[in-house]
Amino acid sequence: MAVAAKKKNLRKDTVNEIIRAEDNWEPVGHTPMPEIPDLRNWDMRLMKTYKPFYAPMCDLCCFCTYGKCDLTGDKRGACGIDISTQQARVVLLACCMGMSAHGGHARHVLHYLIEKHGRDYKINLGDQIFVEAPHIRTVLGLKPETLGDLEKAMDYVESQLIHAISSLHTGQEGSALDYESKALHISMLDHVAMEVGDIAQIVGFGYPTSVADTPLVDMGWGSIDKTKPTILLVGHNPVTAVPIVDYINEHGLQDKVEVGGICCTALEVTRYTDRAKIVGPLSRQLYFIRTGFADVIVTDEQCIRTDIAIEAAKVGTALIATTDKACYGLEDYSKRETDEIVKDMLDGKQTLIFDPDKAAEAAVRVALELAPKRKKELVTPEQVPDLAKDHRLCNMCSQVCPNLLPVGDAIEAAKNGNLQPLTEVFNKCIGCGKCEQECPRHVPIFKMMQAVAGSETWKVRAGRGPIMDVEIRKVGAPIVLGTIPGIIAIVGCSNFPEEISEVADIAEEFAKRKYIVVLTGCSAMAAGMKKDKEGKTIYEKYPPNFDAGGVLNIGSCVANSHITGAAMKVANIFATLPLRGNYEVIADYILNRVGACGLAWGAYSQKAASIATGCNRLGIPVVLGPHSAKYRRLYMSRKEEDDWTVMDGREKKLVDTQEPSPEHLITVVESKERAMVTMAKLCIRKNDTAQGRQIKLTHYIGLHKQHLGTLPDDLHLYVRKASDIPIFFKKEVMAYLEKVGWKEKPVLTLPTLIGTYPSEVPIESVVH
Amino acid sequence: MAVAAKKKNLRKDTVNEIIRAEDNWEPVGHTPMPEIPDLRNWDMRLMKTYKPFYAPMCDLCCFCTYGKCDLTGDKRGACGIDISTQQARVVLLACCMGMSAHGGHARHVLHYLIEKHGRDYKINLGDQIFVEAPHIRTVLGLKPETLGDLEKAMDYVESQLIHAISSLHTGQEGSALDYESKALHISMLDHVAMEVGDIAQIVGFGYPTSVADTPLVDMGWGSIDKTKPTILLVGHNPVTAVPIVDYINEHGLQDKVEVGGICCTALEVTRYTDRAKIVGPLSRQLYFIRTGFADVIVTDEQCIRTDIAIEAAKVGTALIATTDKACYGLEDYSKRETDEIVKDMLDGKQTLIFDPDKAAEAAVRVALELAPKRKKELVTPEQVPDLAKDHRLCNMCSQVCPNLLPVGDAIEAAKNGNLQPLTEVFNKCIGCGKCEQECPRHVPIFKMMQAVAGSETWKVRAGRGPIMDVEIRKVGAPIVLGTIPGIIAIVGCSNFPEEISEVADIAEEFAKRKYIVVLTGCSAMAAGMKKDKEGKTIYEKYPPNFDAGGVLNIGSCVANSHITGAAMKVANIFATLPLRGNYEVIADYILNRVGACGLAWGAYSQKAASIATGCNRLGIPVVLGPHSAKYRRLYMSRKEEDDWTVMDGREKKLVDTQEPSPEHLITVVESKERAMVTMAKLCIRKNDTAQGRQIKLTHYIGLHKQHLGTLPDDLHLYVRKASDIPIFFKKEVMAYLEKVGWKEKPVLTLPTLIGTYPSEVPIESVVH
Amino acid sequence: MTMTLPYHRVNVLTGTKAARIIEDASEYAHLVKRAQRPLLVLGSWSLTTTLGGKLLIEYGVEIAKTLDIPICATAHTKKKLLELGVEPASSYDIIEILNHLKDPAWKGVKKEGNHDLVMFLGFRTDLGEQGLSTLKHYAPHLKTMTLCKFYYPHASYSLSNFRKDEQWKEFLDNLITNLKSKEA
Amino acid sequence: MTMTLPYHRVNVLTGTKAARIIEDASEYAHLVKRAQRPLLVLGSWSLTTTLGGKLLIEYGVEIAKTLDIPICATAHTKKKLLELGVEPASSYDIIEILNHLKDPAWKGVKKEGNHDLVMFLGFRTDLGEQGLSTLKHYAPHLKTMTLCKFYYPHASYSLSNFRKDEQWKEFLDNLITNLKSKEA
Repeated sequence: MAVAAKKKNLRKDTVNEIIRAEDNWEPVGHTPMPEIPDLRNWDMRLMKTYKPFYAPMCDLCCFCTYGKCDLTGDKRGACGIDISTQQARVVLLACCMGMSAHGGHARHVLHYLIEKHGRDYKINLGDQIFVEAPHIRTVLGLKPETLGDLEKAMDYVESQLIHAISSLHTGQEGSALDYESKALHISMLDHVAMEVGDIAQIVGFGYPTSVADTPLVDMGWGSIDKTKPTILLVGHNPVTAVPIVDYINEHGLQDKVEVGGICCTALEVTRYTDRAKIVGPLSRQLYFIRTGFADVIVTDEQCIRTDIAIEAAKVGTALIATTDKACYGLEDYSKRETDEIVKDMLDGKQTLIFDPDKAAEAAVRVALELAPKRKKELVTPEQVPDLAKDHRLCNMCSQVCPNLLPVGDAIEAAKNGNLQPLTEVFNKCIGCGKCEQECPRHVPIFKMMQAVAGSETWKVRAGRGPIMDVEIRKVGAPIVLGTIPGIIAIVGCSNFPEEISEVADIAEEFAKRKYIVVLTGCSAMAAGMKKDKEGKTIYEKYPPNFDAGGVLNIGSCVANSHITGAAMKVANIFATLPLRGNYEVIADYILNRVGACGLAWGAYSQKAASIATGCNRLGIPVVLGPHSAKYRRLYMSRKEEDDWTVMDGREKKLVDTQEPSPEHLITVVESKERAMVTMAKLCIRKNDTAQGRQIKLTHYIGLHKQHLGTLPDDLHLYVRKASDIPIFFKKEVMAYLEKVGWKEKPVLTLPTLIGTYPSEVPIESVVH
Repeated sequence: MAVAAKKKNLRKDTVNEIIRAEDNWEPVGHTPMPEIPDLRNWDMRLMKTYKPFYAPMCDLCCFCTYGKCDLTGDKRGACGIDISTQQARVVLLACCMGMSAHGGHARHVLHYLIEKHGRDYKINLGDQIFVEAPHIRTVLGLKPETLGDLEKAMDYVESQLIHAISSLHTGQEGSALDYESKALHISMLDHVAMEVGDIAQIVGFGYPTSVADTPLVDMGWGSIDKTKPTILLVGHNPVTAVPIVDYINEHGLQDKVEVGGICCTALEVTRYTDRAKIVGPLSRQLYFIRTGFADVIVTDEQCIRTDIAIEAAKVGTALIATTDKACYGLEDYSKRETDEIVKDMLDGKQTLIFDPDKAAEAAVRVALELAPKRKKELVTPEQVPDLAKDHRLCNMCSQVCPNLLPVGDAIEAAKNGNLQPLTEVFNKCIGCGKCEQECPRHVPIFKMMQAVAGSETWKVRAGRGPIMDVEIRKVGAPIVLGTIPGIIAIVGCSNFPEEISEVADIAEEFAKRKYIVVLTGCSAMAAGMKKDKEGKTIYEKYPPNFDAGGVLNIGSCVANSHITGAAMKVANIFATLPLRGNYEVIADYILNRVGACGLAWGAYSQKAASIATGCNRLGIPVVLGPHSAKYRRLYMSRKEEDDWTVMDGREKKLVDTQEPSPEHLITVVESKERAMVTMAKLCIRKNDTAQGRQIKLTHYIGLHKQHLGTLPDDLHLYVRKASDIPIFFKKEVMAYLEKVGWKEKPVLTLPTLIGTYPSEVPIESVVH
Repeated sequence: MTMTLPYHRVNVLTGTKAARIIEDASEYAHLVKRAQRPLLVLGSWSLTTTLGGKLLIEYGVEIAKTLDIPICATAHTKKKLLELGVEPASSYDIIEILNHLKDPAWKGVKKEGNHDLVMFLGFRTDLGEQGLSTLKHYAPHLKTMTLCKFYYPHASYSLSNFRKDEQWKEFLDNLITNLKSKEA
Repeated sequence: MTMTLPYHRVNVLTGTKAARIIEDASEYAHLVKRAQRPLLVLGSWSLTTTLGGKLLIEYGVEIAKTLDIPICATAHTKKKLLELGVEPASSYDIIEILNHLKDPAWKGVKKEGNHDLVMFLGFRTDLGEQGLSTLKHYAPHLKTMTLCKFYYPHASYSLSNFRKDEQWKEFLDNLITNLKSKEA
């Protein structure tokens, strides 16, 4: 007790100092710079409705030397862990990896830019963005003004990570729900880290900002002029890509050197210059490398084939690795003279260079030297049968395909001169190369694909970064009232189950229906890889504004923070709720009132896990493609069995709404058709006005009828009053409702979960 | 180039500011606050001799949604990874978990103590310790003066973690060696984090320091007075344990309440008060909990059974969880009134209380209330056959035992009245409880063990913390010259392959042979769990000084930093090498000149992985018990095939020593006998004088003959000149050397690896 | 080696509890007949896979009809079922029906109680195998049975990897015949 | 279910490549006889396990003697071997001998070249299984064979889990007889 009396509140003092609590731009909410326990009650409340659903990848745990331990049945491991807790533990690990990938990137970019511009360099996102960093504002309670302020955000993020990783140690957390709460915490911080990274890049590299119609840039490996020296950027971090462009510009080589990128570095470099090319998404990485058209590959970090150094060497492409994340065992040339580096590289040495300017110069100079000697030709359709001549239909290739594709049958057809099946396989190929590796007869499957890949090019709009405040002001009301039916965020990797064009199909379906469609990363690319009859991609057909029917490329992976940020800005700018240290109120607002739904159709990575889980904590549901069942955990309700009681914030009383909206926080669907139906449903929110609900139900019913043939069999759950019924389907719906004995549902003025679980947030906080 | 010109050296400036570079207590070395790439060349040099040896636990990788990927043969996964790189990745993950466990603990303790004492509270380790923090000095380049300075060390550690975790993401590192280098980096930081944690505890809680003969405390569950209210502390972090003791003292309850601990919290609390009891190591956790003798269990973090809340409830023991690492899904009572907490706990509620003072008061008050009602009796030998009556010899219990024990046979014997086999099983039991869980006939195996466990008590010396400077001054020369044959560090968990008493046997063997024997954690306990004929433990028989023949309990897991720290202090205090930012020189010194060897005979955890890997980067070899093959990676040489060339630091020329010393950096051995032989060999260093080498070979030969029956068949590799031959074995050795055609080996004045690999460290740095 | 690998290697079992492989249609039929409340779950591949000139979903319909087994139509299979004149008892997506099945207290698609045998036809093997893992671990109250030509380790009962579609067709035809027969 | 689980469940296989189970001593003998440079590695359990009144290590010695197979004595088995009048060819510890075996260029314990068949007897099954994993993954140039009464998934050839020691004894006796016989 004596001890307690002596104690200061160290944490509160420290937090107040970091966030400059005395600056009164907004009152400080209840959870500035939250630690693991601080939002735990919110998580538990979410998981009361949206319970973790587990699909174990393994019956066992092998984390410590007591193991392996069998966790089937009701067995516990030697440490006492059960199968659910072990799954949640693995989920937390994935989220930590994902957050750290973005966080490590953000730190690196920030460090580079502070070296360049200084710690006091101002954050200025142009004349249309004043709520510059909704995540940093909401989570930390800090309004960042300089690059130095962004460092504070990263310090905080890093301080949380060590505790989460610690909890993964054997003999720590014993509750699946608590591991989930930690995963939600770390994933919330992932969005903070992504925001830090992208804001730093925008202001530090001068990316476009406060503008919607960013340039249309070239995409497709066919857009690379193979007669020129070519530098291929692979990864996610522009710290070396930008100096490469600068070096080219400073030396007047703009027309003499091609710069193309795979994955997010491509999206980054095209924000810096629209002369750069996007070769394609992750799934085209190995394919393009094996063509040998790149003279130099520069790798940075994340989603790079780990055997890229070996693959580059095989085709005679030079390689420079540039980050501590992926060193490939190469010799560190960072402190050598550039002349020496170039000489050694021309002698065939692959190098590791942490100095971006040095790496940039070396890359360009080596490319200029190597290109004239490059002799690479694509395989023609005529050559294919001969390449396949050793093929026997053993189907090992099909058996090892992570996308379950009938590779063997396609090779069989190709051997006989029919390339159509191989074309189909290529269009679904995720690019891992295991088929060829496994082939006992060494059929060069990837090479054969050159004959079917086509050299088509597309246009994709360069990533635009944050949504402008003025856009939010305009769409805030229609979104919250429901008259804009929803924000559809199509994000994530290219591990698609079917044709890559499905992404474009889904995006267009919702754009046509006047949803706001935002995209990032490999999905933003994939959405551009389909043309209509006039040869136009959706980026050319739909407006680039954050408004009904717009189709927006927000940017790379780290730009995902601007999508969640936009939802936060709706609460702040439209509903005037303070963001500052006010996470629960903002998440509750979004869950109940902002009809947004994410889709990660081809998610493969741990980053996708943390991005999605971060959306979930903020109240944004996410739909995943079938491969994502391997993430092991979803958050799902059971619409008819669960309790849908919320608080009416104005009346301050509990109301059993009987309405499962949104129905799930994160779920997997099997087909694109089902995905669209589910997404339309997941945009429904309790706060919808009758008019808004009519519009949302119009799309839900329309998509359901189109793809499933009937009215939805849960339709009655979403009709509160007769006035919610879409006019277009009125008769049919009325008949259905009568049949199922539908009754009017309770009225609600302001739906909120605040007040339904233990929280320090008073219910008054949600009334704006 | 323009960009480069503008750049400041941000990192150097920042580092200099943090470490107060202008303070000239020592010159700043080449790697203050190193990042991942900075010591990479040192790692690569180590791994040139000590190559990673992998024993995969699984053929597959299941980290991303491309998987599962088969990595057998020369197959690569969908991301391009191969089996070795995947193993190294898992090793890095384990080291990150281990480091984070200590780091999270250190942060928590530090935060609590700064709240209590303020950031400017001075670090004072007593009048015998001036090199207060060899790791922080060596790794960061900072001489920490206050608790606030320790925070800087943790900030730095946390800043490194995010990059390491990022590199675990799919599509990052493609080299096993580079993953290993990252693991070595993180594990080096583990020792920094442990040092922060233990220094903070010592100064903040007033643990004994600058003293060797700390009190002898009671150990064994029999030492708990079962007639009194009993609080059981489980875990590693004293932040709540200390206030419990304070509360008891302040309320005059010293004679009325028993405080006992399991695992490291037991070691911590007995450093704070010698009235507390050590119940036992980790392996006795479930056993003791199931006796129900504890009235209240207070958990903190690490190595706690994850089902402890369930187990406590089963026997009617109240439970308070106190850290964010392990919340067990419990309701957060931190902000409730203590009266309410006590009331709810008496009603059967388990609670989560982050406020240590509140948790302390609640624990004591609840224990006082519950104890009078507790009715628990031990099973007697007479009751055993009846308890076993449903037993059939299906042997499922034996099949699931992680220690491969013949549990079924022992139960069979017990059923027939012979308890000897069950006694043997108990003595080898690691305490997981899987046998009983698996039993289809629900035989209460753990209960039956009560009849054989005995209530013997032992004495163990309370943990003493850092080695005193004066001790180092005294033993520095004999250690480096070899006349003290070595420092034997017996550390780690209680996942022992055979009887727990093996640890005491090994410790005593080396103490008798006048090695310096230091112990920590569960091994420090286990070493005390054996008595000689006079009833004395080794702690009562051998002196507590850091000197030849001493047996020292250094403390809990985090006190391991003082063992490595002692080796650093030899370099600094004896050899006057500057520590500051001078990691390579210090590690090189230790590798070549400080004959230390670790033994983790029962290592089970990720912490053990990072502690050992941190020793390895510092040049200290570690021997592991058989279970540790499941860590998947060792660092081993092949004595006859490998190149043992080093630099002669004075002569500045390369010398092929032909001497494999130390032979391995980390290896697994199968039996205690082999362990002792191997450890004696691993204490040999190139710098040994002839006299020192004679002494070391005397023990190596002696142990080898004793346990393997002959002279070592690699003995000729360790005899440089005839003067190295131990007098005691002279004839025999001479005959052997003649038989194998031994020749004199090159002379060496100052062995060092500096100069044999790319490094900025000039060779002059190693000459003191 | 005595371990059976699934056709698609991404589905390799890592664990201790693997499906019983049954190749005899009469044994399958016996298990189905013995079930109190069987359920047939149809997946998206049933719309794209043809076998003996018919869509896989048509086999599903025939199987369901034999014993009036209710159908859960996942993905977008409902539309095709309606075209085939079959009204599925429910149209949850795959993960949703699994989420219900793992609750022993769930009332089932016919509100008569949870199912005791769940048959799966026409799923991507990766999604199917993950889903079966959920039921293996969390639904000890029911058995799972796969009808596709692949070995599914996480199922209770699985076919083996059929080399030829003819074998599969024959199995399904025999299964239908057996289910139709009056004998138990 | 067609999967074989090892006796000690901590050794369960998680993967794709499992041992061939052989229960016929003559088949084992055939494999040993066919080997160019077999090696017998003896572990610490050979000192503590008795079978038919003899120490396991004595069976090891008998096996080695049949074809003059060199012995690597790991742990502290060397002392007992000397007592039994046998000089082992080497006395590496288990991990050290594995570390050599995985190098195809290693000269072997007799300096005649690396071994092509390595037999293991008397190891803790957990350490043994981990060690066999190393060889399975990193020593495609050799085959591994276990002689203990447990199924070892990571070996090339393994016995099954013998229920009774008598079976094991019979197997070892038969193996010795077969190895002694002149027939290949």
